[in-house]
Amino acid sequence: MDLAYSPEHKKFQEEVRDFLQQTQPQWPPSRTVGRASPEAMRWQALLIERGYTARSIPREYGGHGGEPDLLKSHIIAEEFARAGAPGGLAGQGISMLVPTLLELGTPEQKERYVKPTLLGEMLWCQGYSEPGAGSDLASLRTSAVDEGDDFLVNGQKIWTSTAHEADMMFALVRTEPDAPKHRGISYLLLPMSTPGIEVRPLKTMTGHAEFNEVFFTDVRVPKSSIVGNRGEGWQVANTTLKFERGMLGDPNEAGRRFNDLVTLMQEETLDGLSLMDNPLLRDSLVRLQAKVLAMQYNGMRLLSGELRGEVPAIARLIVKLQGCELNHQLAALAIDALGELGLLYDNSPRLRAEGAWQRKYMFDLGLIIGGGTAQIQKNIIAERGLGMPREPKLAAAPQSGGAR
Amino acid sequence: MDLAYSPEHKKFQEEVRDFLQQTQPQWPPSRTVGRASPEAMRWQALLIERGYTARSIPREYGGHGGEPDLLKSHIIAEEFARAGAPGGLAGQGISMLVPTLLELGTPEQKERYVKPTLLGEMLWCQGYSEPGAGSDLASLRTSAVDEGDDFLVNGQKIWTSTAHEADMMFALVRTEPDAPKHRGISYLLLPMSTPGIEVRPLKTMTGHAEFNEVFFTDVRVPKSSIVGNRGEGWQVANTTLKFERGMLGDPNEAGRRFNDLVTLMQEETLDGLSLMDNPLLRDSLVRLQAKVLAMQYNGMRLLSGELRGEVPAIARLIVKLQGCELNHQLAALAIDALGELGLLYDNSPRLRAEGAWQRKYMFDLGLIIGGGTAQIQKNIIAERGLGMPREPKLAAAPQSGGAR
Amino acid sequence: MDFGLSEQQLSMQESLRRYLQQAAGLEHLRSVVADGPVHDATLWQGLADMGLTGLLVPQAYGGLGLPLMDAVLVQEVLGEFAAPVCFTASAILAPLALALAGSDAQQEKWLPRLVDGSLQVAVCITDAGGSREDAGVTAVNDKLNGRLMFALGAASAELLICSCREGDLYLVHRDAPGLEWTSMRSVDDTRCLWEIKLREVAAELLLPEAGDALAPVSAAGRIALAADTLGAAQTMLDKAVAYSCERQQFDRLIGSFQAVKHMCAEMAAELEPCRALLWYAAYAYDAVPDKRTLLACHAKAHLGEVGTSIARTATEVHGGMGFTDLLGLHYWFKRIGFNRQVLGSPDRLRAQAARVQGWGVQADRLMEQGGGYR
Amino acid sequence: MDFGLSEQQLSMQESLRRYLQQAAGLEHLRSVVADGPVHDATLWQGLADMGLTGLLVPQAYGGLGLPLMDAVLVQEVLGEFAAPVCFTASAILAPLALALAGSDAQQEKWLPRLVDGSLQVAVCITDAGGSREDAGVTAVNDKLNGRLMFALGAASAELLICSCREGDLYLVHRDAPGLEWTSMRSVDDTRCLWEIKLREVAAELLLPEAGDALAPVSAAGRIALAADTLGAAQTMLDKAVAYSCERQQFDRLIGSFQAVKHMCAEMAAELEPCRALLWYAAYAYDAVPDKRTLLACHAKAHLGEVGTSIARTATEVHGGMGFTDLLGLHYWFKRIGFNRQVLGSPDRLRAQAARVQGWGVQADRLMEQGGGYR
Repeated sequence: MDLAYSPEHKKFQEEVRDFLQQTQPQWPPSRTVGRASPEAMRWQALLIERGYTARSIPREYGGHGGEPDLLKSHIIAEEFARAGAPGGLAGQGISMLVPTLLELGTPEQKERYVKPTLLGEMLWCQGYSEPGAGSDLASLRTSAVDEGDDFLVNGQKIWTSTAHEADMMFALVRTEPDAPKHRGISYLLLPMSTPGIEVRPLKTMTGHAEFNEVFFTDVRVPKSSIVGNRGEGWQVANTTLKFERGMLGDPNEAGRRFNDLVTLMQEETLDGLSLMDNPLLRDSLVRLQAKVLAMQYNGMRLLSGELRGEVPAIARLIVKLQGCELNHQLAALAIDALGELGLLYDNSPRLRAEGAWQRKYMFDLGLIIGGGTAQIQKNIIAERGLGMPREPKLAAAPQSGGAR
Repeated sequence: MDLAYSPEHKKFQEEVRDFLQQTQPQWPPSRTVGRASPEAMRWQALLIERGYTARSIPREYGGHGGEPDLLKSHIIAEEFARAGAPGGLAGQGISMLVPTLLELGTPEQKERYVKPTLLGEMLWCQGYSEPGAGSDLASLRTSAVDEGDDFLVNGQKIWTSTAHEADMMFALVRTEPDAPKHRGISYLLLPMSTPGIEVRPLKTMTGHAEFNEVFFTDVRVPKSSIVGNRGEGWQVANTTLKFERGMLGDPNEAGRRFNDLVTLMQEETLDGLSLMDNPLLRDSLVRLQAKVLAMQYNGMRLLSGELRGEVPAIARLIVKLQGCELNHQLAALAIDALGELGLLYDNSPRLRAEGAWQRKYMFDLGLIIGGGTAQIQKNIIAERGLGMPREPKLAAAPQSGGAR
Repeated sequence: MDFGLSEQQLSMQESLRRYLQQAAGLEHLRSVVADGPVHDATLWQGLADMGLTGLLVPQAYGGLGLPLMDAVLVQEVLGEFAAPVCFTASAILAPLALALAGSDAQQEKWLPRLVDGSLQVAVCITDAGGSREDAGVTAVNDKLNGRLMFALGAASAELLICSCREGDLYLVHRDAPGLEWTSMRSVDDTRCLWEIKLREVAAELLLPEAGDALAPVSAAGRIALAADTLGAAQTMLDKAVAYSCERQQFDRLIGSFQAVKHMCAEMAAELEPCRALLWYAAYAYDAVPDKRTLLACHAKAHLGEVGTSIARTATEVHGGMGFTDLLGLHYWFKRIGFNRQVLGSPDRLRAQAARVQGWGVQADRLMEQGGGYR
Repeated sequence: MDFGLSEQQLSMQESLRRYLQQAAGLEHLRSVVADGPVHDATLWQGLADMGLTGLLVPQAYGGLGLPLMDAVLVQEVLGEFAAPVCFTASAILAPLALALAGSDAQQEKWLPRLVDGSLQVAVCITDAGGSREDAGVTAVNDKLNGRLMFALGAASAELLICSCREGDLYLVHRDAPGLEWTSMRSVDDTRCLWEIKLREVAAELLLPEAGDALAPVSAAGRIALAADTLGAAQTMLDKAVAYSCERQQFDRLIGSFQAVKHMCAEMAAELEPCRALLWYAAYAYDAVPDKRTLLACHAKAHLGEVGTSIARTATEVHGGMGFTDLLGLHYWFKRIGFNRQVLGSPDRLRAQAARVQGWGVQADRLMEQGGGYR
């Protein structure tokens, strides 16, 4: 246990700090998921040049071309967070598609897609989930029928964030209808401008349309758009899902949220007394602080595990479950601390933090459900983490009707 | 909603009160589960005479022979509890065997067993559970092999309270080894003095042996000892189990325990301040008070439902689960309130309430597990109460080895 | 002795359910609240026509003069439908306050209009939830000055009933000079909330013959919101069970998974005893006045906790669909969230429940000396 | 940067596990504690022979002079085995207090005997858990008067280290006139607890060159008990998983039921982050003294809560067998219960964690004025 950096990494840390101090006037507004602004694209290009994002992606594909160094990546993330500086561009194209293409794409696909994606010129959305295929993603039904050089795609996707502004989609479609569930799926890239695609905003309980539904009617996609082998899309997608799941339950988000909650409780009063002087609220706050710290240190442990090349399995498997729940509990406490003020929303007078606590309280529930529900997470922890037996196979055909 | 008693019941209430006041000098020490003392037996006889116990059991079998009147039974229980008076004898013979015999026993069986059981002259124990048959009771293996006029019983029972002092056992044994699981079981009565029976005390986490294990080696029992039909013991036992489950999670126990907890928090201090002045402990106490009240009113609702002849199903199904959990939480809060003092046990100096809080905290866990684990209870609530589908049938033979 | 609802009460709930099924279904709700918080006047008139707005109004003024229980049962069903009306303010708190502490003239003037549904009243009991941003009004010579936050009631309210810092209740006309109403917007668009500024506003003191009026009005409001949560939570549970018996994943109904079954069983096990607690609280309001405040605090605090937990779990059982707007489940989710905070959060109510039992008074006294923490 | 244990630390834990497997298995434990709380002297000598009782003793006195972390890792493994020795008192608190605040003479006299295992020390920091029944001692001219409750340590302890009401630490010889020891019996028979009366007992003040000695000693004790709980809870979880993969009911392994799987998954999900929290707390004890108290409070409070929940859930997974004495699961259950209360209950530790961050000091001040509530 030694949390000091080596001289090399200390130097790197100072470099990053200097960079952030000098460039502060150039910082674009904090990063968003959708289409990048010109300032954000300039910032992204600068970060790539310095190696503060796309660090280990080869230069030929628009990256920085540096050696992978997890600790430097950690230092970058830490210093950017400390300074409150906007990071590089995010979004599913950069975080999920790019790593997949680099691993499994053809040279042409890498050539064509990676660089513009990194630079924010090409925006992607993800077409995985369907209304009937959520937790059970492999039961997806959107079909891609072989028509010579093309596939003809029909069906529907859901939970497609940024679909309304994306240039491209990476999607899972069923190319082999007669193959076993997990075998007949292919991973396809398609322009959102292809005729036959309709995007409808999907409003959630927050009142906002953070997602979309995407409908496909006879959408023609060339066969060359497959990533990996035909029928092996399930394996390709799992390469990518790994990256998504790693992002959910981020302890740094919990840390930021906790700090905001502390400020709130110090600033707000009830009956003239600071909320921090309310013994019940204070106790709940400290209770959550322990959990926040535990998840942050767990994150450091995972980072060290990656550096050592031996990631502790359970410590990793629990991040999404515990992290999302913790974030939700932080928002819940903020709302309780604010009482009736915590109910306010939209543009109400007396609104605190622009309604962020309520929005997060609800959106977190979406995160607890999405990307593998809490129940699926627990199955995974039990089976993969603890080695407990899988659900036994069922006897006959699907149950229906039940015992009602 | 009208919680007043009718004039008849008011009068009855006063009768009970008067009786209790007048007889106070005769009260035996508070009732126990095992062998009754001579005073307790005299008290029991008096209660039967007055109709305050065994109220609706026919006179010919030693009961009071009154009309069933649920409300009067409720008044009796209420007044005895209010006065702190010992009730009639309890134990599995009276609460479980007697109702079963009255419903399904032969005239000879009723004649022979009911009266001495009621009077406390004959003490019973229950032989249902086995080491391999807990939640899955129907998988019991204790065998009763047909040998002409007798059965030859071999096997083992567990969780047999009072077995070490009981005169008789009512037991489930497998008489038809080749019949389906639930069909091959019979309900048998046997004297504990029969050769081949060995009783070993079963110590639990409380440090006491509240239960026993009972071993059968070639124990000979006459066939006439079956209650109900041969092979239908499962149905006979379910008649009885109904009575047992009704007793677990009793809200009156929660009420008594809550009152003790209030007294504790009023009397004990920490750093010179009353525990009641600790805002966190107080909040936890009030939180539990709401649950105690809710369960008590739920009990009144059930009583009224019985009077009306329409018992609300879910309100009944949840009693064991919620009641046992609540009792456990009350004990947990008492221990926390007492801090290190709450850890003390056995005959330690400074011990509070003779260690009852710790003993209950542990014993409650046994109750949460026994008589249908919390998980089984939830299955029942979901399937019978909410009409949700049963667990689908499994494909093949028992899983084994798992995925470890 | 009968612990339960009467035939009449059950059939009143049933007819109300039938009415709301056709008059206040999900599509209606969506359209009504599309532009923000509302009081649905048409629906209100429907309730008035059924005699429900006058349940608590004395018979002398055309009402039914029933005990609180009956109004609470109505509120429960309104919660089941997340009905966008301010029933608690105009049909529970207003008639109770007026009947308890109004002068003959006031009663004569206002009570009949509560019965026929033509009068809406806003109610603000700042004390109940505690004062944020120094909200509160002071009464001097029947003139009110200050600021009220989180008044409940329709935009069309003609009257305001409010408590002042000293603990008295006052009646204020909407058109009195010096009043300024600002609409607040909460997550729950099915009820309206207001901030009201008062500068030298003429007000009529509501003074009961004996005792104070604030305590029973607070208690009734809390019991009503608890009932609303009971109804809303029951709806969420029912929807979760129904959804889990329709939705298939992994080639089986999700309701056949033990995890889902246990989530539903836990919801039922938590919720069902709340029903008896609520009934007893409503019953005690009229029959056992000594226990009125205690039970009102318990009912609302406990249902606040149980409701929040069910709102979350029922949403989870619905998976992604529960998170979308498509099924409208969030209307109930938010309704429960609203009820949790308004008229006293659970921890505050528990502190009051302790105080009325004389528990921990020394600590309370110390804290009050230091700044008013209650 | 490396957040994790070193090879040496891991292999020290492994050798200790191997030793305890043969020297302190369940049957040994049963026989040793059969007649009540004990300190297992043979086992202690075994630990001393492995060099573990001297981990924290400075090298100058024959110890290893390691940071707290290493002793904490030993304590964790002792928790895994519910080992009946008073390691926290004699191998953690005593050497820390003496090294920090002992005179040269005191160090020379006692520290080598801690290393070779020949000396047992009892420790009582009444402040940490709060004073019950007015326990506490007052120091005047190095004479102690009063009553200590819940001292940790072996029956054969020759020394007592205790805090007085004023917050100083004192060293007392067991054979000093005026001392009266009474054994207390807790649910956990694997550790000893004492009540000690002191009448004009001669004591030696332990005064560090800078700062106070009580705070670090409290912190170390709390981190040690948290580690013990981590080990004990991990054992209970492991046993639950193993049992569920052996036990059949309804013709399948109970570990294949989703309910049981989820219980185990929840235990693992709660427990695993505690490991990192504990490591950081132990690390911070030496490396980040500013955060010492905060993290010690957090580690013990959080592990107290998580441990309690796992103790219960793991017992439930074992069904009836978990409730019996047959599997001995209750030794760990009780060990965790003991650790929860001793040296500060979770709520008390959270209050202290708040105080060191300056949170809610006004309320604390008000309550302290009123009677000493901390």
